[in-house]
Amino acid sequence: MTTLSAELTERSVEQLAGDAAPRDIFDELSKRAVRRALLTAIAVPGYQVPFSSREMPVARGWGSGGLQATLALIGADDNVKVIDQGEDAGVNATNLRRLIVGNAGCGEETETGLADVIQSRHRIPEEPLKDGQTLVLQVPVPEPLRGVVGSMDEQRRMHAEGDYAKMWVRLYEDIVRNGVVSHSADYPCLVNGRYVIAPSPIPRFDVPKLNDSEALVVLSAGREKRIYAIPPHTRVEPLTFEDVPFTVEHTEGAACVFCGSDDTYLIGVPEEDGTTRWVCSDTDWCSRHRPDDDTETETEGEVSR
Amino acid sequence: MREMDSALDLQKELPEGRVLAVRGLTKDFTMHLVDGRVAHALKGVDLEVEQGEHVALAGPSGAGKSTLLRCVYRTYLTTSGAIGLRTSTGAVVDLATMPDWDVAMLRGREIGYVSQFLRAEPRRPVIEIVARAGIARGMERGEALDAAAVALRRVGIDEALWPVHATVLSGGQKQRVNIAAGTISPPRLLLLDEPVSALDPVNRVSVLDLIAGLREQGVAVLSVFHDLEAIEMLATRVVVVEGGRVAADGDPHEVLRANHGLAVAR
Amino acid sequence: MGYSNAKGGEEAILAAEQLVRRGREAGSSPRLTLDQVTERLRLAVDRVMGEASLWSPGLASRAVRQAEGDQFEAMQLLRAHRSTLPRLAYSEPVEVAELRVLRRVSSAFRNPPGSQILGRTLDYVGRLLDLMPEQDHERYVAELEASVGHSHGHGHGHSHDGHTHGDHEHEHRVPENSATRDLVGELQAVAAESDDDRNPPRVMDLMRAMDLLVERRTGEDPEPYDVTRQPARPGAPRSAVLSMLARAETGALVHFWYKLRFDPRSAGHEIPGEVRHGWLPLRVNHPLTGNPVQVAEVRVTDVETYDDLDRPDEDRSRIDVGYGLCFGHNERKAIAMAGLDLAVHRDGNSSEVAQQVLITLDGVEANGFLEHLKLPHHVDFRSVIDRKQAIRALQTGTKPVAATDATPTPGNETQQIGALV
Amino acid sequence: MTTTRTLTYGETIRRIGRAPEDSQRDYRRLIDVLGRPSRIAAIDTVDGVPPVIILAAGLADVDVTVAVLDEDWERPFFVATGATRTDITRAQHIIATQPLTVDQLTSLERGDALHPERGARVFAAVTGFGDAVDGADSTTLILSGPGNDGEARLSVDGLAPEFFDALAIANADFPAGIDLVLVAPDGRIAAIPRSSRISIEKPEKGA
Amino acid sequence: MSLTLHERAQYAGAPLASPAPAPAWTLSVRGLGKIYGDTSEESIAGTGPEFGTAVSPNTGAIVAAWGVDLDVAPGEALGVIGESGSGKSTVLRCIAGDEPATAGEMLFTDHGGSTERLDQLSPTERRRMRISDISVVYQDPALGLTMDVSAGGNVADPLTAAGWRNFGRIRSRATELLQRTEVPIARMDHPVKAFSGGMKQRVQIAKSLANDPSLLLLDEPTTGLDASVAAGVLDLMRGLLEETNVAAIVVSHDFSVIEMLTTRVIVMQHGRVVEAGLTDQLLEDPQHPYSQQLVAAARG
Repeated sequence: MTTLSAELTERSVEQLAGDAAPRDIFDELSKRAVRRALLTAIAVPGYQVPFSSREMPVARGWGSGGLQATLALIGADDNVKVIDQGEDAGVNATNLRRLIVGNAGCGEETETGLADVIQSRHRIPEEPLKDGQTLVLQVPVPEPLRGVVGSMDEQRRMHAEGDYAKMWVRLYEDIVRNGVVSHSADYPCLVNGRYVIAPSPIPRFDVPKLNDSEALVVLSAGREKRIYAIPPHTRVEPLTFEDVPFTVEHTEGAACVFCGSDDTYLIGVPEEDGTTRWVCSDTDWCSRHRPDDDTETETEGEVSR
Repeated sequence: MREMDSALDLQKELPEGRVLAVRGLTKDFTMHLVDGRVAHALKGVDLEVEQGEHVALAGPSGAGKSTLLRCVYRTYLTTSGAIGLRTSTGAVVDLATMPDWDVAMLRGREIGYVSQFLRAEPRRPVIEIVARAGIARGMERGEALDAAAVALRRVGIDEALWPVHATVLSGGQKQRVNIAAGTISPPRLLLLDEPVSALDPVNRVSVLDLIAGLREQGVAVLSVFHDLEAIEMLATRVVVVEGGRVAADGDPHEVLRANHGLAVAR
Repeated sequence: MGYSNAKGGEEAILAAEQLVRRGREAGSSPRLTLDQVTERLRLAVDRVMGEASLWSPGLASRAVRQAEGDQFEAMQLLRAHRSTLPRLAYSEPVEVAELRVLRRVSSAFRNPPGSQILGRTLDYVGRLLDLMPEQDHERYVAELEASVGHSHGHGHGHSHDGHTHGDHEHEHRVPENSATRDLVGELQAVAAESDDDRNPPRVMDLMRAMDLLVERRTGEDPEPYDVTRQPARPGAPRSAVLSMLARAETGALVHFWYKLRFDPRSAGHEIPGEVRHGWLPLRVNHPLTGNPVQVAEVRVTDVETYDDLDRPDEDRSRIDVGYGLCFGHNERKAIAMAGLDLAVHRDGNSSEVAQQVLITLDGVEANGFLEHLKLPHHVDFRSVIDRKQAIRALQTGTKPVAATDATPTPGNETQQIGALV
Repeated sequence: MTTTRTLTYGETIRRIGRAPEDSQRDYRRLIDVLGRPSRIAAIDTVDGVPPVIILAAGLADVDVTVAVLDEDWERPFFVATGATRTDITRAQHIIATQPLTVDQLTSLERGDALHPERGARVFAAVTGFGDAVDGADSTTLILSGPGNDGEARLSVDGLAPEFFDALAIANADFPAGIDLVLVAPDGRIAAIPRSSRISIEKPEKGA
Repeated sequence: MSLTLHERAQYAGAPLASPAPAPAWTLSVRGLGKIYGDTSEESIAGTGPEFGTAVSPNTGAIVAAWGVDLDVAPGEALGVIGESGSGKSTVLRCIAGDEPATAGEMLFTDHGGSTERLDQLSPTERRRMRISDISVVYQDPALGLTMDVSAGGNVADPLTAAGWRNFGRIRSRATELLQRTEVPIARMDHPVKAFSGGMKQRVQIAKSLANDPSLLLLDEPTTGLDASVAAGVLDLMRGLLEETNVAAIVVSHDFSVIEMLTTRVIVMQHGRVVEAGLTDQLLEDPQHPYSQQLVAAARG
C-alpha cells in the first residue's frame, strides 16, 4: 500500500491539519478520527466502535470522551450547553464548558432548546430535544456486560451474535431475589432490536427519552476508547420482561420547592431537621418553569449569555 | 459363509397364512475370552409356523431350543440362514439380517416373547411393565394401562401387586407378568420359553388356557416346554431338536411316542 | 575484585557512594532548600509521609530531596529513619469528627449538610501544560497577589509543617447566574476559614438517619491491630486492613482498585459520601494529670464511601460503608482505600482480596523485593544450569551426567563485575 | 462526470484540502443525512472540484485507507489529504466519481459481526435526487430502519437499480455491511447506512 | 475369528452403504473423526483396536475417534459404550459442537423436519443449535450450569436465549420442568452450587429439556453419583425419554445405564466402533472380543 505522503515535503503540517488555533487542545486530525468512528456508530446503532481516544485537559473518567466528541462536532456558529447531574453551573460542567468555548469559539447556552450540541454527564435534559440537536453523553463504562461475564472476548462474542441470554438471566435472578429489578442508573437497553448498550449512568427516569428521539445521541467513553450512537427515530427499549413494567424513580408527594414540578427528575436535599427538600435536577428547566410571582428567590430574569 | 438367501425366495417360503419360515439356520458362538473356541449351537434348522399353529420345540436341554427362539427374536445374531417373517401388513422380512432399528420397531409391534431369562427392568411397577408392552404395540398410554389391567387379571396377578416393582416378585409372579406383557394384545408371532415352569398348578392351568386361546385368535406360537403334558395340550406340531438339528417334526402324539426316550424334567 | 569478593566489594561500594554523593551536588542550579521542597513539591512530601506512615513534613522533605524525587527511595529513607525513633507513648483515639476541614466535597449529595466546600483542588482546573516563559513569572505572581485583594489570615501558619500563606484561596464566588445561584445553594468555593472551626456535620449521620446503612458497629471497641508489632495476615481484623491501606503505596492502591472494576463480582463502583482534607488534633494523656492534652495537629485526607450491595448473598435493601484515611492531601489514595476497605468487607477478611490488600500493596516491601533481583544470584543460577544440562542429557540420550561430575559452567570463576568507575 | 480541469495543480490541491471549519460544517450535514436516511442536505461546493471529492477530503488523513476511482482526481486527492492509498478491496473509504459496478460493490470490505467498523464507506457521485424530468435514469428507494419513522422514499439519479439490489444483499447480514454516501454535482448529499433496509419502488409504467 | 452372516457394515465400524431407509433419522453421522495433533492421513495408520492404541506411531497424534458411523431416530436412545479413553466422549463433544470434528458428515433433522449439515455450520450457528435443537447433560454439572445462578435461573437461560421475554411464563415453565425432574420447588431460587450432585444433574436435565430439543446428548449423566441417587436420576431419564419424542445418545462406561435407557448401542475401543447392535443382543451375544470383555466385566 504505497503512500503519496512522500510528495508532501513542501506542504506544512498546518495545511494538512489546519492552522493550530491558539487555544487548541484537540488537533484537527484527531477530530477527523472521532468523526469517522462516529459515522460507523451511527450506521451500526448501539455497536461500541473503538476509536483513538486521546488524553484531554480533563482527567480520564471526568469527561475526556464527551469532550472529544463535542469538539469533533461543534462549529464556531453553534451553541454548546454543558451540564453535570443536570446542572449548568456544576463545577465539572463549568470547567468543560470553558474548555469547549475556548477551543471552538462557539456560543454557550443554558437553555436546552437553544443549544445545538449538549454535552451531559448522567442526565438527559427535561426539555424534549429537537431535530438537528445532538446530545453527547459522557460514559464511564461502555460495556453493559461487564457485570455479567468477566472475559472481554466473551463479551464481544455475545454482542457479535446478539446472544444476551446471560443478561436476561441476571434480570430474572434480580426479580426472583429482590421482587423488583434493582438495577438503578445505567439501565441496559436494547437498541434497534440488536445491540444491548449501557446508556451511561442516567437515571431510569431518562431512559424512555432515548427511544425514537428527534435528536442524535452520541455516547462517548474516553477512558475505554469506545464511541456509540443512537440515531434519531431509533427503537431503544430498556431490558425488561413483558410482564414486569419498567418503573422510574418516583417519590410520592415529592415536588420541586422552586417550580412545583412533580414530573421531572427530583433530587432530595437533606435538611438539618431530617426532612427532605426536593429540587429539580435540571436547574435550567426549573428556572424557566417557575410561577411568575415566585417571591422566594428573586429571578434575575436574563440568564447570563 | 453361504450366500445370503435373497428376500425373493423368502417370498416363496412365506405363502399367505404362514407367519414364520426358518431356513438353514446355523448359530455358532466364538468365545474370545476362553481361547477363541467356537461352539456350534445350531447346525442348519428349517422350520415353519403357520398362523394359528402352535409349534412346540422338544428335546434335551442344551439341544439349542432356547437358542433357536433367541435367534428368531434377534437377541442372538444368526450365523447363517434366514428367518423369514410375514408381518401383519403382509410384508416379508428376514429377521436375521434386518437392520437393528427396524427389528426394534417390529419386535414391539408384532412379536411377543416370554422367557424366564428375561431380566425384569429395575424399579419398574408391574402395571408399568405390562403397559409399556402395550405402548410398544402402538397403544396410547391410557389404552395401554387398561389393556395391562385386563392382561394382569387374566394371569391372576392381584391388583395390590400392580404398583409393586417387578424385581421383588416371586419367580412365578414374574413369569406371569411376562406372559401378561407378551400377550397384552395378540401378537403376530408369540415366542414362549418355558412359560409355566415356575407356576403352581392353578396358575399353570389358567396360563395354558390363555395360550391355547391365543392360537384360536390366529397367533402363530413357537414354544419350548419341558412339560410334555403342556405340549400335548397345546401343540399342533412338535419339533424335536437334538444336537442343534431338527430330529423329528410332526403330530405331537406320534412324535412324543416315537421319542419316548425324551427325558422329561418334571 | 569480584562482585562478592570481601575486600574488593567495599571499595566498589564506597566508589559507588561517592558517585551518588557527587552526582547529587552536581549541576549549576543552587541547592534545593527544604522550604522549596515543602512549598513547591508539597504533594510529593504528603505522599511520602503517607507511605512511610510517619507525620513529619520536615523529615519527609529531606527524604524527597535526598532521594532526588524518587518516591520509593524517599519512602524507604523515611521508613528506615522511623525505625531509629523510640515509641514513647500511644496517642488517644482520634475522633475523626473533629477534623477541621480545608476542603470537603460529597458526590452522593448535591447539598450535603454544611455544603460542598470546594477548597484547593486541581479537579476543575484545566489540565494543560503551562508553557509560561520563566521571565513572566514575576509579573504573574504580582497579578495573583493583586487579584486576591484582601487575603485571609490563616492560623496554622507555623512554618515547620511547611504551610505558608500560599495555602489559602482567594474568594471565588459562584457566577451570578441566577438560575443556578439559588439552586446550587451554598456552594462554597472558598477555602474553609482557617481559624473558625470549620466542622460541617457528617454525611454518615445523615445516612444513619435514613436507616439505609448496613450496621457494622459491633458495640465493642477492640484495641487496633498494630501491623508494625504483629505482621498482618489474612483473617486479621478491619483495623489491620485500614492500617495496611494507610501505609500502602498510592499507585498500587489505584491499580488494585481499578483492576477490581473489571471483575463481574465487583464491576459497579461505590459513591463517595464525603471526601475531606483538613487538620486532626492529636492528644496524649498527660503523664502527671492523666487527662488528654493536644500535642499536635496532623493534616489528613479521609473518605467515606457507599456501595449499593448487589450480590446474591447480600441484603439488597442496604448500603455498605467503606472508610479510608491517610496523611497529607492525597485524595486518590483515600478514595481507593475506602473502596478497598469495602471490597475486603464484602469479600470477607480472609478472601483473596483481603490477602492482596494485606500483603501486596506496601511500596517498601514490593519494591524491595523487586530490586533485590539485582543482588548476586550466581550460586542459584549455577544450580539451575546444572539441572538444565541434566535434563538435556536425558532428552538427547547422552550419558546421564552424574550430579557430582557435572561439567562446571563455562569460565567458571565468577565474572569480574567491577563498580562502574 | 469529471469536470475538465482548468485549475493549476497547486490550486486544485489547495481547493481539495478542506479548512477545519469547512470539514466541520460538511460533517454536521453528513451525520444529519446519515442519521435520517432519505433526508437530503447540501454542502458548500468549490468551483472546479466535484463535491464528492470535497466531502471525502474533509474526512481523510493518513490514518484512513482510501481508494479514489478516478484517474484525474486520484493524485491531487492523496497529495491534498495525505491519506493512505490502497486498492478497492481493502479501502475504508471509496470515492467514486463514476457509478460503481455491482462487481466493485461486492468486492468491498464489509467487516464482520466482530468488527463491523471494518465495513467500507462509499462516497458515490450521482447525477441528482429524482430531478430528472422524465425520471428516466432515476431509481426510487424505499428505506426503513433506524432514522426513519416507518418508511421513507429517496429517489437517486445516476445509479442503476441493480446497484441498490447489490447493496441490499451486501448489507443483508448486518452488522457487517457498507455505508453509502451519495453526492450530487450541486452539493446535495444523502446517505444510506447499512442499518437501513432497502427496497426499490417498481415504476408504474412498464419495466 | 469367523464372521457370522452378519459381517455387515455395523461390525468393525465399516461405513453403511447408505443411511438405513426406514426412519427419518434425527441424526445420521458418517465417518466422524477427531485427531489431536497432526491431522494428516499419516496419523491414522497404526491406531485402533487392532493396534491397541489411539496414539499414532508415525506422528504421535492422538486419533481420539475415527470412521465413526451412527444413526439415532426420534424417540429412540442410542447407547455408546466403552472404557475411558475409548473416544466415546469425544464423539459426543463433536456432535454437541463443543469441539470441531476433524472429519465426518453429521446430518441433523429436527422434529420440524428441517435438515442441517452440523459439520458445515459456523461456530455461531452451532451455538444457536444448542439453544433449542441439541441439548447436552454433562457428567460434570459445572459444564452445563452456572453455579452462582439459581436452579430456576439456569433453566431460564435457554428459555431467554430462545426469546422468552415474559417473566411469569419463564418462571412457570422453569417450575414445571424442575417439578418434572423432581427438584424441590422450595429450593428453585437457591444457587445451584448449594445443590447435591444428584440434584445438580436433575437441574441440568430440566435445563436441557427447556426448549423441547430434537436431540439430547447425555455424557455419563450418573457417573460419580452414589448408587441410590444415580438410580433416581436414571429412572427420571427413562421416564422422560419414554414420554417425549426426543432422540437421545447416552454415553456411558456402565452397562446397566445402557441397558436401562437404550434400545441400540455401539461399542467403542481406541477411537473406533468395534460393534453395533441391539442392546439386548450385545449383552447376550457380543461378537467382538472387546465387547465380550466388557459384558463379562459387567455381567460376570
